Amino acid sequence: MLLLIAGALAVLSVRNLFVATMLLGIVSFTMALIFISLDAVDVAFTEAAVGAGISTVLYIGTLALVGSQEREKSKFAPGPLAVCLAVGAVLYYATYEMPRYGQPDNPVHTHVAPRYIEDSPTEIGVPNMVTSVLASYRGYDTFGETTVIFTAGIGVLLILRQRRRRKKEVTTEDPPLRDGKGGSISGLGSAHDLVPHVISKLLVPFIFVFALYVQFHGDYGPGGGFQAGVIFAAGIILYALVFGLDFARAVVNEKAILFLISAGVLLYGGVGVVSMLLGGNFLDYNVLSSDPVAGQHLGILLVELGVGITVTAAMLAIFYAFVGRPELLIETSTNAEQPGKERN
Amino acid sequence: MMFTLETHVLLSLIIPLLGAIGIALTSSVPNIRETVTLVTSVLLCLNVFSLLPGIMNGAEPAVLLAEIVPDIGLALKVEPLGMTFAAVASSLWIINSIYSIGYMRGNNEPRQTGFYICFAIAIAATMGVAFSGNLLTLFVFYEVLTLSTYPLVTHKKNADALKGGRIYLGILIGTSIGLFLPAIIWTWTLAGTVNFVKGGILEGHASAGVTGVLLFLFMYGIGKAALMPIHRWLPAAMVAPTPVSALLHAVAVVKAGVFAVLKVVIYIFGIDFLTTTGAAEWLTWVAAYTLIAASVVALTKDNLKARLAYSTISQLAYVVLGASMATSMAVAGGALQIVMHAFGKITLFFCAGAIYTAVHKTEISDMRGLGRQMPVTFIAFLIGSLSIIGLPPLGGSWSKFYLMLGAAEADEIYLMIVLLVSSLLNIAYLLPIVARGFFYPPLGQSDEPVPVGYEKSDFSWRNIQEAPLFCVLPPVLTALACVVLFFLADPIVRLIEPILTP
Amino acid sequence: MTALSSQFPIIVAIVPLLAAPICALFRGTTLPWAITTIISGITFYVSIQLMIAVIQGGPISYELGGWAPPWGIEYVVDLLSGFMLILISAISTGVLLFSRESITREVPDHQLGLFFAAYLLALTGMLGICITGDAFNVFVFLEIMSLSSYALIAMGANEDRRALTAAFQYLIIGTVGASFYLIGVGLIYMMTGTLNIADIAARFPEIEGARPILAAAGFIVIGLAIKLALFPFHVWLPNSYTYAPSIITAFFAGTATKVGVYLLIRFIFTVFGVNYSFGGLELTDILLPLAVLGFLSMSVVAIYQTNIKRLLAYSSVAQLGYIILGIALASESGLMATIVHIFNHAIVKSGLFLSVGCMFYVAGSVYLKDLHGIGRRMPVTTFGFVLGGLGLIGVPLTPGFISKWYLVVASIEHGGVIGYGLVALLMVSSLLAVIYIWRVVEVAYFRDIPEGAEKKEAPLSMLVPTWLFIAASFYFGIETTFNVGIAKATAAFLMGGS
Amino acid sequence: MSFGFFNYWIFIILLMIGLYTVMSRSNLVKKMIGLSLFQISVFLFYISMGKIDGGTAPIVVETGADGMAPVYSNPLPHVLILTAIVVGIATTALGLSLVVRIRETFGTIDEDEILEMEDKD
Repeated sequence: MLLLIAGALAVLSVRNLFVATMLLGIVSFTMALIFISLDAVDVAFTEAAVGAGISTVLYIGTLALVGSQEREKSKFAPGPLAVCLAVGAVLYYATYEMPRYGQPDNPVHTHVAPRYIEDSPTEIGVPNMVTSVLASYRGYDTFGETTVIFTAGIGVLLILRQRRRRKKEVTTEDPPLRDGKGGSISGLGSAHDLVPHVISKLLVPFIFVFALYVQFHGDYGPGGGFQAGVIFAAGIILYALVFGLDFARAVVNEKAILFLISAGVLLYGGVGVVSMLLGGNFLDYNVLSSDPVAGQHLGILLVELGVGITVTAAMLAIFYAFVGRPELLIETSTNAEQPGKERN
Repeated sequence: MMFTLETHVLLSLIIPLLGAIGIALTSSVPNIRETVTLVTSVLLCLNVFSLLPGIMNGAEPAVLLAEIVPDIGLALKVEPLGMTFAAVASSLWIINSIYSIGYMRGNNEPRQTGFYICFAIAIAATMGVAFSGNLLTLFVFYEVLTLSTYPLVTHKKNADALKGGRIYLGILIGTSIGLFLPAIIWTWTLAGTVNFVKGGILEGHASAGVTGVLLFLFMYGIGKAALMPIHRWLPAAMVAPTPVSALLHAVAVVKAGVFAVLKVVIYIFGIDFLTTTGAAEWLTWVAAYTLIAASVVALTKDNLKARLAYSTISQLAYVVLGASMATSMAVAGGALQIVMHAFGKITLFFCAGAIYTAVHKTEISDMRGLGRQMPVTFIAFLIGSLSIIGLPPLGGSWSKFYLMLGAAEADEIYLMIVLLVSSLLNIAYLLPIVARGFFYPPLGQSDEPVPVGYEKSDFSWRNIQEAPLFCVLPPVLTALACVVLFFLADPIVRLIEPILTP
Repeated sequence: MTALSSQFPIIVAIVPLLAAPICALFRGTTLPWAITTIISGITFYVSIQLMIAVIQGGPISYELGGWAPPWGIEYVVDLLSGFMLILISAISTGVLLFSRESITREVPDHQLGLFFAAYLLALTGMLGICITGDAFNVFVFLEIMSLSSYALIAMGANEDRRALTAAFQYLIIGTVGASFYLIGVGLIYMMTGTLNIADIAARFPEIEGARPILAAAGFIVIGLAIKLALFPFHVWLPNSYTYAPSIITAFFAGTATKVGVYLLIRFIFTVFGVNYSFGGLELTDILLPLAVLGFLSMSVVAIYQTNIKRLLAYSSVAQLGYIILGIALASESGLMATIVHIFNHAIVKSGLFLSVGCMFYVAGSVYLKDLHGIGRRMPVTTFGFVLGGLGLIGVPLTPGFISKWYLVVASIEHGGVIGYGLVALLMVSSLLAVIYIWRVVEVAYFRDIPEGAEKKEAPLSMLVPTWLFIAASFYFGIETTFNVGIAKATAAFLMGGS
Repeated sequence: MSFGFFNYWIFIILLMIGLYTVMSRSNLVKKMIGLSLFQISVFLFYISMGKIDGGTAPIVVETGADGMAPVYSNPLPHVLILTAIVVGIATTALGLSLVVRIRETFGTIDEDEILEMEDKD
């Protein structure tokens, strides 16, 4: 716990952004461990994959593009500090009448939640309650969540696929690509290192298998579409890092990715629509099969698949967009008349 | 009568609006466009006058246009006072249209289509003000009037126009939204209605103090009544072409202001209620002050239109004075003043415009001897002046007479003195213009269109260089009307009598 | 048909959502636009049907996934949310009709598919927020709306690079706001054990004195205040509105902040209840000064702007002050003023931004210095702008007048020095509005047309929707049975519901 | 458990650090990092309230050896936080992509410098 605070303070004070990013990753990872101790295995899984994994990759990808040194300036900001202290004080004030931590008779545990704990195994037939709540009781939230990822994917594509109008600066901005410590990841691959090549070749299939396991085993253990998607994406990203972006593109090209992002959302929504057509409410899986429990099973399976597809594709899209950015710039500067035809 | 009274009421609004559309459609052919204007104005006038017999018989046609706020709609209701106002405005519009054509063409003004459209809309708004059935409707049309006249005021689109337009809009919108509107809403929360009801609606709902504050809000909220110190917009509006000044700033707009004052005093506060609370005491003195002060300022102005503007401010104060004395005679005097002053003042503006069209003079000191060149114009000017001063046998004498009676009724000796002094001041600032015109020799300077060598000669037909016929005819007509009105005072008083007797 | 109509609540949100991925896949300029417009039209139609159903039969509840609340997520359509649905979908449709010509100029062709997908997602987010009955679901849709809006605003970078920083600033502030909201909801969940808004409201009286609830209320109000750009949390708004593509500005100006206001009303009146909000929390004391400061200071700031979009953006913040003022007065007439003004301001402001969009289309700039004599270059557009501006000022026959009327009524009812003081301040603020609108008018009509500027109107496909908004604003300013009637019923419903 | 509100306090401190980073740092990436920190702290808050002493992860297991039905922690906050994490990563991705574009167009990612440049625009 104290490690968290130490980590956070370090993040605040460190001036090198690369280090800060790493520290953030550590904080996330510690957080994941704490989540496990708090019985939140699913969340821990996700936090580890996302907070410590994907987001770190994204940060590094960004730093590679923008440079990693914060400007030398130590400033003390009394205004923000006062605001923070005020916010903290309000919360601290609030804690005094909060229900005691971990007590079974807290309102959180007595209202609503018992239903999930007691009835979900019979109503849904899925042992992992988190999955059943996620995909069924609050399935719509998860649909929203998938949409959020979809939105992020679209948004990143919109923003990073824009070509700049001012072309003259392009050449001067290339150097930062190699300045930062993460320079080597910028899509070109570590062409001469045999060891990583072999190891990753060995690893990638296992990662995919593991991802599939997580995907379809989410009903029983921790995991599910989201985590699986992240892992799947991580596999491809690893591949891209080692062999270069072009190879990865050969495996999954960007058009396919865009298609997949959409397909995932549509699959999820489609399940909902089908359930509507079958006379139930939106996302009412009971009607999907003659047996409600089997229907729930089927529904959750499909929905999780949809989540998995969208997450994988969106993560890849974001990754490609970041890593592919420099190419795009060079492309634009040399080929301004036909802005990147092949990429569309 | 072709239709029911209600239809005629509606038509009064619709005719000018249709006219505006017609003008827009025929903008490419000036002759047809002007014909549309004239036909519209004649139709409107006929329409308004077709209401007259019904109103004389005590009918009160009402029309609900729309409900803006629950329980308060845009409602039209014709009562004698509004009838009077509408009749004056619509009949003067015909004359003014003729005059506009002469003036606008004579001066080759640009953007004439826009001018006529805005003019028609302004007239529609005036009709709306005249026939409004409640405060809200009055307010709505009052604002429409302000906004539709803004393009007219700034017609010249130069720096002066811009500045004048700013003052015009700033004061009128400022006071109406800042004071008038809150007063309306306040009235609504107090009385639960804002309908114009004979005898007032506030009695029993408001204490003396609140009444005083409300009256203050109303009187200064109705900026168009040009009470000092919010009179600045009226001189500012003189940057407009003269037909605008003539009809709108001597008749429609300013009269809408004082008309609103009368309406508020009579139908919202109630004459008796005001008398008993004495809340209007201060208003009397403000009006009296405005009356004198504006006259004095008028004396100092060399620009003819500016002088007329201050004269208007002073004359408007008569109406407010009449309202504030809150006796039936005084209110009758106020109502008469609306009519009489309208004809008198429009004559003067027409003359000012005719002079400008003919010789492009705006300063009084440059107008020496012009009477010999433009005798008809100057005689009309003389008649208008006399009417405003209040000499028989001209219409203006009646309004002054009733106001005096009202002051006497209220035992206000000082006010009678004020009225007397003011009449003297009127003489002092109006008659010298005529006197210079006729009795002084013309300026012998080179820019004087009268050729050197003729300046000592007496009147001769060869010297006459009047403005175009369309510019000269209207002042003659209105001057005649001033005379005629002297004999028509009785029917007008009978028309508005019902509102004075509770 | 009955089967379908029983699904209407979900259809409203789900149709644009599902259309978004489809739209993202299409290339070309026409198809994505056509899809988006049709979809938006469908939501508009469904919203109206829902509203009719609500008026006839009371609030509608829809259980997602067939799970009864509070276990499942519930969609609730009552008067307020129905009203918001209609407003949002109507404005969206109108803006889309306009967008065809405008957006092809401001956004590169190959991105239009994605652009409209993001637009649909923003629409989904707004509709979802308004219709859901679950506090956490609100957060999810809030984020859908926000994320897509960051991206959409950043699209303005094609014209002005400052769009990027504006979007980034909005992202940071918006995320902090959303997180505040999340903390607030967490605290409430902690105390009540439920996330369903109706359920929270039902359990609220038991725990309303507790400190965490106080903190929760604080976090939610502040979080939402950030989202709705209440002064002094408005810093993100002027930049975002200024640099976003024209149609995005028009769309968001009418809807995005209004959604925040909707949530605030929901929480203050439905969840916390009037007694707690204004008795326990003294929200009046907090919101009222902010609202007043907001509309006064922002109107003044608006006067000094040299960019029309920025001027209107500041005016938006000022107008939000009016809206919040109505809430702060905590009376039925105040609330009514708020709801009426949400509606009126949305229409007027969207119309204004669209007319500015026309100007941009022709003149290529929205700086006052480049728009000299625009009133003569583009008479139709500029006249529309002037009429819309009159609506902002609150001239009678415009909807702004209706709003102002009720605000003043509410202030007078509030009584005392504060009430009458407010009346005076409201009037001062209206006059400030006159000044900033008239600055534009004078530039438009009194300055000489620059050399070489051609006299040309925007294409009809842009003019017609613009005038649709302007005409609608006048319609609702005169025939007020729809907006005022619903507002009145809603206000009574919300005040009585506590 | 001995540490009563300890988790909540950690949450508060983390939140304050995150918020302070967002507000005080002018480097845009640092701002994003602060924002991530801020969001992570909220996750901790939610998960903490779902915990029950002696509880276990909310996945159905066979009845324990002692014959007692196992106590599960509340799964609902977990679900909520799963969603929130996704939202967090989505925000981060978008924010960072904006940073990249800002760096390209302005040539810096320092807010103060950007503001200076904007004033010149």
